[in-house]
Amino acid sequence: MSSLFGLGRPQPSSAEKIAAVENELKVMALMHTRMLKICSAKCLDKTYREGELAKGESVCLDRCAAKFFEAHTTVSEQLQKQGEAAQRAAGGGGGGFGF
Amino acid sequence: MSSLFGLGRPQPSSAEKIAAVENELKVMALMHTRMLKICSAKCLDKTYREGELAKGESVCLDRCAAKFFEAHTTVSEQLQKQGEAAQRAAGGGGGGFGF
Amino acid sequence: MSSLFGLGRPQPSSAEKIAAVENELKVMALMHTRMLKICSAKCLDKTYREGELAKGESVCLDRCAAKFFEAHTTVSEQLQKQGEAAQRAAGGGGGGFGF
Amino acid sequence: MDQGLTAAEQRELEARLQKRQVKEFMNVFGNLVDTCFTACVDDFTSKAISSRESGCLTRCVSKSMATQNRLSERFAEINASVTAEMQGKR
Amino acid sequence: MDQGLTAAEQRELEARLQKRQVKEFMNVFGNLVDTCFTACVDDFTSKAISSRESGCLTRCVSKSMATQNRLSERFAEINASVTAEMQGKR
Amino acid sequence: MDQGLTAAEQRELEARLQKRQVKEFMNVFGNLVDTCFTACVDDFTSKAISSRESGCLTRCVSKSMATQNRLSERFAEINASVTAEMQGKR
Repeated sequence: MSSLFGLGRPQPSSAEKIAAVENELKVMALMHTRMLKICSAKCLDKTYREGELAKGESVCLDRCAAKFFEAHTTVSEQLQKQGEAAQRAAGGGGGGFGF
Repeated sequence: MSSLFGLGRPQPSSAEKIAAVENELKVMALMHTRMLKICSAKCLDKTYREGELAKGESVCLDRCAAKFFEAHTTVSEQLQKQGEAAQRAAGGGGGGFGF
Repeated sequence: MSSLFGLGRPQPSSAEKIAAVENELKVMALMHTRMLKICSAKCLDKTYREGELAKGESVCLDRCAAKFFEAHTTVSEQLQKQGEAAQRAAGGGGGGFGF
Repeated sequence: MDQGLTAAEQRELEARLQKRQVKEFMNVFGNLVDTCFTACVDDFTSKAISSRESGCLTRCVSKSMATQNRLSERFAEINASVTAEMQGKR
Repeated sequence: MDQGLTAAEQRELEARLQKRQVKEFMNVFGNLVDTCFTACVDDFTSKAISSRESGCLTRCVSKSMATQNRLSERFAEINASVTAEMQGKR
Repeated sequence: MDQGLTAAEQRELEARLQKRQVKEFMNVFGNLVDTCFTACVDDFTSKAISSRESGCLTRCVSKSMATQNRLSERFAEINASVTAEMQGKR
């Protein structure tokens, strides 16, 4: 995952190393939260007549998780191609986030 | 409320005391924002034909606020029971947030 | 925009000057993100049968952007009139954000 | 809430709270514009807000502020009673 | 993940992670209440949660926790396999 | 915008802005994936993205980037004219 986002490749100073690890975990946590929200919306019966996951819901969640990761890779590759344009749109400057 | 979330019970150093108070206020502000969003969605007529709250909307907001607090307590108690499991799911480790 | 929000008028110390500029850019970025979300919802065909913006979508986005800015000014002026009340609701105290 | 803070700590805390308040206010303002814009503006045949939309925005802002004030009062009341109850249990 | 950190750095990191965990937990808790309240509470003729609403809340919390646990497992698995694949390519 | 900053302050500011940019970019990326995934992926009979879904994702990303570029231009234009107007009034 470190590599998926390519952040923090050159990690010199002490504070920077810590910040890099912290940042990666933050990225992961955010991705996890987003996946939870989206896959719950896609897969769960919202009437809550049951307190457990039905078989179909469980399978749906597993597939949704796999597809969500795949979508990240796909979108990230597409952005890499459209590269510079995307970075300008995101506020310009700097280079090479590894997307 | 300090007690509802149980954060910051041991407050030693100066910076920590400040952080604890600041954190509690942040928790309160977030809860307030969430309540505003949810109870507005539940209670307000979205056509905005009137600039004041109708009687029915006001009463609905009052009840919604009370129920929202009650739901926090209920959910928090349920999580306390399911305790360790919930904490592992939230990223593991540490213990005793007082939920 | 500095003037729209009126933040950071007295900018004494070094750290404060930097914080003020940083803060303004943050405000701008947030506004941009919100505009993107809202105007996309208002103007885009969500079926994504095309990868380019249709003429009608482009025109809609331009107008939506203009209206979004205008709404900020309008709401900000209204709040300025209702002034003190609004500030108390937002958590009280302090004065003069320039809204 | 702030029992046990020295005067210096109290000042530091107040400085931080003021920063937080500004941030809070920006959030409230942003949410307000978003809510009312979404509810009221839907005619994109022109780039200026129409009088119909403008009236809707004004009413929406008034009503939203009233909602916020009312919920703030309830929030403070309920919070006070919950805290009192908890203190009693200690 | 943490290769190349000294013991002191490791401690500092852990302190930060614990703060992050608390924050994360608050978010998860808030989202849980919001989701289940929105789905389950819709009767405002009374200011107390009814037994029907209460049952719904309980089931919603259980199911949401189960969902979260399941997705956490998948997340860790997929993440591990993606990382392994990437390492192989280097 | 940056009138009155010394060279050292300018450097410090730039360092912070770069951090902000990375954060901003992560947000934009996350929102993009969320929007397009929500709009395009809805078949959970398989765990791999279908060619139909994949095509939809590609078009959605292109269109979203175009939207973002267009709105960024408008944003800059309007912002410049608002600022100019305000400066004139001072």
